[in-house]
Amino acid sequence: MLTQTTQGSLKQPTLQLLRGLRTKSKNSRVATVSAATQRIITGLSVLSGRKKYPRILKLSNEDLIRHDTIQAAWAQYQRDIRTDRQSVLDKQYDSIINAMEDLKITNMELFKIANKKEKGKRFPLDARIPVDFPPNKVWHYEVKAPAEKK
Amino acid sequence: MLRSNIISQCRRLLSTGTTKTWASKTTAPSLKASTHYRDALLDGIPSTGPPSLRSRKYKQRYSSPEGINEAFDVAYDFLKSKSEAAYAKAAEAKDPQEKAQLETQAELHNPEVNFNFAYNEKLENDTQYIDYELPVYRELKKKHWENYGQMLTMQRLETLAAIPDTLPTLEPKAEISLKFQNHTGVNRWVEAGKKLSSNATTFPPSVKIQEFDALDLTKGKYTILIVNPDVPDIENNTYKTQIAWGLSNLSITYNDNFINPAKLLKDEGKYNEIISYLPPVPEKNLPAQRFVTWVFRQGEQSLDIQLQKRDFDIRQFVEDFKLEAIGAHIWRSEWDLNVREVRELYGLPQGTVFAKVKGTRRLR
Amino acid sequence: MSFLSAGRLLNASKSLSALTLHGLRSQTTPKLNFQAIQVRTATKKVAGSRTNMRDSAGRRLGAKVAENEPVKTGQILYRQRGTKFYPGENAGIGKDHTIFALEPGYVRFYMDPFHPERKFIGVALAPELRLPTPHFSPRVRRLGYEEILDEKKAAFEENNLARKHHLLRPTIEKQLEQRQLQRESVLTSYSEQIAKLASDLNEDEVLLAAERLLFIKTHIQNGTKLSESQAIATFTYFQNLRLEVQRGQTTQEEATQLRAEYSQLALKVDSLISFDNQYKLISFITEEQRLQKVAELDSKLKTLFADINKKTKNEIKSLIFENNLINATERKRLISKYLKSVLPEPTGLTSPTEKKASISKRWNYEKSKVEVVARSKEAFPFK
Amino acid sequence: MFSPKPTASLSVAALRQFTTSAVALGKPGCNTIKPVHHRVKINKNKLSHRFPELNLSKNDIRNPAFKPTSTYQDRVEEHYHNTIASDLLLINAQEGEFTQFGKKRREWDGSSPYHLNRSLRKPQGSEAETLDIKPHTASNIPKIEAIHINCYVESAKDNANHALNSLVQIQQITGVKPKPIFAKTNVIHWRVRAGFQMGARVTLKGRPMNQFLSTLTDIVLPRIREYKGISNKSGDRTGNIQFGLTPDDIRYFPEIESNQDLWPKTYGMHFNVVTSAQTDAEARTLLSAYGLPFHGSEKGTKPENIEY
Repeated sequence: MLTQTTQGSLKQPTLQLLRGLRTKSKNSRVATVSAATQRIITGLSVLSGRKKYPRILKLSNEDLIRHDTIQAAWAQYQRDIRTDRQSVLDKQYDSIINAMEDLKITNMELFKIANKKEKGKRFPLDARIPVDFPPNKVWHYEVKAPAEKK
Repeated sequence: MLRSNIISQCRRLLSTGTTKTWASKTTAPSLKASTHYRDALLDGIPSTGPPSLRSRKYKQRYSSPEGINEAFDVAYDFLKSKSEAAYAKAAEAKDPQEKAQLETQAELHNPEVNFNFAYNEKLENDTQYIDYELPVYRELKKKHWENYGQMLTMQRLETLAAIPDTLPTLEPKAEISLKFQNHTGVNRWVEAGKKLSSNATTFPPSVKIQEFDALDLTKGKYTILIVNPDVPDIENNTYKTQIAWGLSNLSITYNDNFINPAKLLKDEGKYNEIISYLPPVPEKNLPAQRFVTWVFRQGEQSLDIQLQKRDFDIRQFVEDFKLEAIGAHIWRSEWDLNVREVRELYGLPQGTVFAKVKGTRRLR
Repeated sequence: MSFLSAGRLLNASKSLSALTLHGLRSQTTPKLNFQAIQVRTATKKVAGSRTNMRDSAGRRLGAKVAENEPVKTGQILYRQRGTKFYPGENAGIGKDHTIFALEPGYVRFYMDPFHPERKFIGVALAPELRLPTPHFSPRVRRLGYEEILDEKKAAFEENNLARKHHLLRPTIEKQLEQRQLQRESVLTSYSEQIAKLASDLNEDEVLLAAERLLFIKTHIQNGTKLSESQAIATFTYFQNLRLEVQRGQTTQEEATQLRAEYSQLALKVDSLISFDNQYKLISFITEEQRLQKVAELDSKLKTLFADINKKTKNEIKSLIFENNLINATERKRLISKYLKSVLPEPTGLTSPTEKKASISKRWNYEKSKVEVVARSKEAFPFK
Repeated sequence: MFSPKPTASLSVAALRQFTTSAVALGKPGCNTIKPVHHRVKINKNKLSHRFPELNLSKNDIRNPAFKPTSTYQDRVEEHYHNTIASDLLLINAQEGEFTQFGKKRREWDGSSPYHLNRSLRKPQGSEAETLDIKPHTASNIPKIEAIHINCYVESAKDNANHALNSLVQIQQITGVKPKPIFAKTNVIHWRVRAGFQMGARVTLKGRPMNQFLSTLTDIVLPRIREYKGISNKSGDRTGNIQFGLTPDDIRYFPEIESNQDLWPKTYGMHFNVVTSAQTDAEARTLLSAYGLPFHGSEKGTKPENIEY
């Protein structure tokens, strides 16, 4: 069983050595390990990666080259997506700055409002991360901020 | 994409040979895998099993992962379109470096090129499969070299103190491999730092210079110097450096770069022998002597110097002729019973015998 | 009392004794109970056990030599606990961190830019040299080994081999002789064959050709290509010629003349003679012709293999094993094709109930179940 | 009478050794690495012929450590790229913005000779230096980079199994193997000794992080009764937000809730969300995009003009 804490003993009450403890008794009637200890043993096995990795995939020479080609294509495809995405953001930023400069010339007062720092800005709570099966009622219009409720 | 998958699947059943071809502009044979493997590589493993496996038992047992054929078809077309774009850019590129870089990029993901490079002899390459004139094979070989060969050579040069004893340092740009082809009949590449018997080193070595950068090799010439920094200098109670062999004005190409007897006989007059070969003849009871082979790019200048004296200052020589060191190799020699025969063969005086225990005489 | 540690007890007791000599000034020193001082107070306490007041003798640590002092090999430079100083060039460090000289020279205490936080003690081999030697300059090295001038001693030392080499020497010499005999026998057989194949060569030309072909044989056996081996043979011969001139055995003109003769002979021999798979000499055959012959053999074997009977069986075996043109890989392919230990499926299959049938079980990958295969004698012709 | 033991009798082994193996062989405890004369990086593992598979790169299929990762859609990542990034760019972008320099250590004015080698003065009005705030362009849009989860279990000082259970609990919730944490110092009246295993911590990045974020915001937080949200005052002023969950909140995780009897005792956890935002305010704006609610007054903005 588990050792109890002894006052002043230097060692942290560690687990009793569990290796080699027989968890399945020969005759099923005798339970050799208590539920708590059994839970810890399963916990330990959950943590260790032993016997949980699949066997290494052995490929022939041709298949190995085919696999590498697929991986290279996938990496190139991801690179393309990233560069496209960044160019879209760059264009958006340029258009924001151009718009701001035009506004600065045409109407200074509007420019000040547009250029104000939005420090406490929040996204609406209902704008959730899109899921495959969204709920029937997507947007709760009657939600009030706690302050307003009082 | 879907339509091409169905076609390639039924072709696999009919097994009438693959119709996939890369976007290669040149028709170099090494850009294609050998027909024995090509169909399995491009269209997927046939029911009879992968051709690269020898025994029928393992061929029968082998099953390739699910979905690899469809995924490969899509990947092949995608990468092929990228390669066409790269070839188009390469066509306009003027600067040779950039042109080579673009051609490399175009062929780097060609499965046939990767197959040829992975499963064929890389050092004594058969241009049918690996042709170092193509920039992509040089790039693959350079990565392969930096993964093992370069580190091993630099480690041996450092631990055996070839740098700084001969030249101060080295930025390796070419792979130098060395082999002794002489009366012994041995046919094995020498690993850097290995101790060789005097019988093996009786006649000059054959040096292979594998360049990787995109250069015009028709103009550039090469120089090879083999120096021995451990010749005992008894009067000054120290060691001095001697030159064992020197060749200059050597012209090589990316494939034909093995300076061996065949090449030396073929272009007899074209190259210049700075000094004839003096084999390692170490003295008894002295520590092992190091023989460091340095390879330099001469550039366009031709080096027609002939040395008589064996004493040699390699740093001064390199400075005078502005040689650019691109690679090095090292082997070691110890005294053995055969040194006496080698001295007689070369008409050298008998070696001095030293006491086994190191004396206490000061340097100065 | 408790704040005085054992190490300082001795000094405290000394200073107190000095105080007592000058008469106690009004210093408020705490009441101390010492064994060593003969101060008798009114009431002398019982002497307790001696747990303090003891110290070991000084270890005489520190520097043993000064800067620029000449030292011999092995001379101790610095005694220390831990590494106050580190061993520099030509200096070593002992188990108790004692720094000693590895070479005779002059002591240097110095700092090394690569280890800014360390102090080094090294030995410079010459008085004018400073440490640390510049990083990229060649190392300064002392030869040290003395030449044995006395002839007898030198001869003795030369033959004084390490025990392993000494014990191995006779066997090596015997092997050399055997190899020499073997070379001679091959040379004689080669010169006979050359005489037959290239009859217009005179006596010593045949011998020279035999040596050349033997030289090429050793290289081909180790995997070098034929053309390369021929070049190596010529190159080595020219090198030997050059060395004979160097040794003064032949004049330069003779050498060039011999050189020309040899290259002609080489051309002739290479165009007339080539090797078979047992490295015996046969008349010249190009690679294409050889491959063509192998193809012919292949087709002949196929016809024989069509109807296997007693006569054709032996003929197939002899054709494959006596042929001297096919190399090892080709022979292996032919054996696996025509000397099958078991003939392909349809021939020789019988029902398992047959008396003489040989039963074998195997896993059928298509039906994925074990199947029984029974074969009669015809399926094993080459048993 | 308290008399300290003389220190001279310390054994050799107690001396601070550079290499333990050297002591066993009686070699000196002095390790001088010789400087090299070239610039090629030498990887000794690659030169040894043991375990050649391990010299392959981690994404080579022949390497035992190969693990396919992008095998399923990461909807949180896609959500960030599809909507949140461009919105944050619009929110943060300002015309004519310039770098606001943080408070840096100052030079001494050199009025006294002692200033020469003295270490720099403290920044004005604060103990530590603060980071510069660079202009907000398309290349530095705030993004969540990592979530550090720290689970310190006080009761582990009496019973080590609690520390083990916290390890298993974090692995159950996140699917990533955690590292144990140990008490650093002795605190006598808390009965905590240095070296005791007191809990577990893990750093989540990439796909496991996104998975954990969506579980947290979609399932766990909505089910906590009167969950006020993360305090607007939390954050370490460089754009990382911290918050915690009580042991009862942990029970709402689907991985725990689906098998209640396996978890008789759960342990509370602290989360530190590391973002590439340059201030806490921007970090909170970013986190609110993932559905994390906030409460309380934020410095510099009155509660009434927080736009919902």
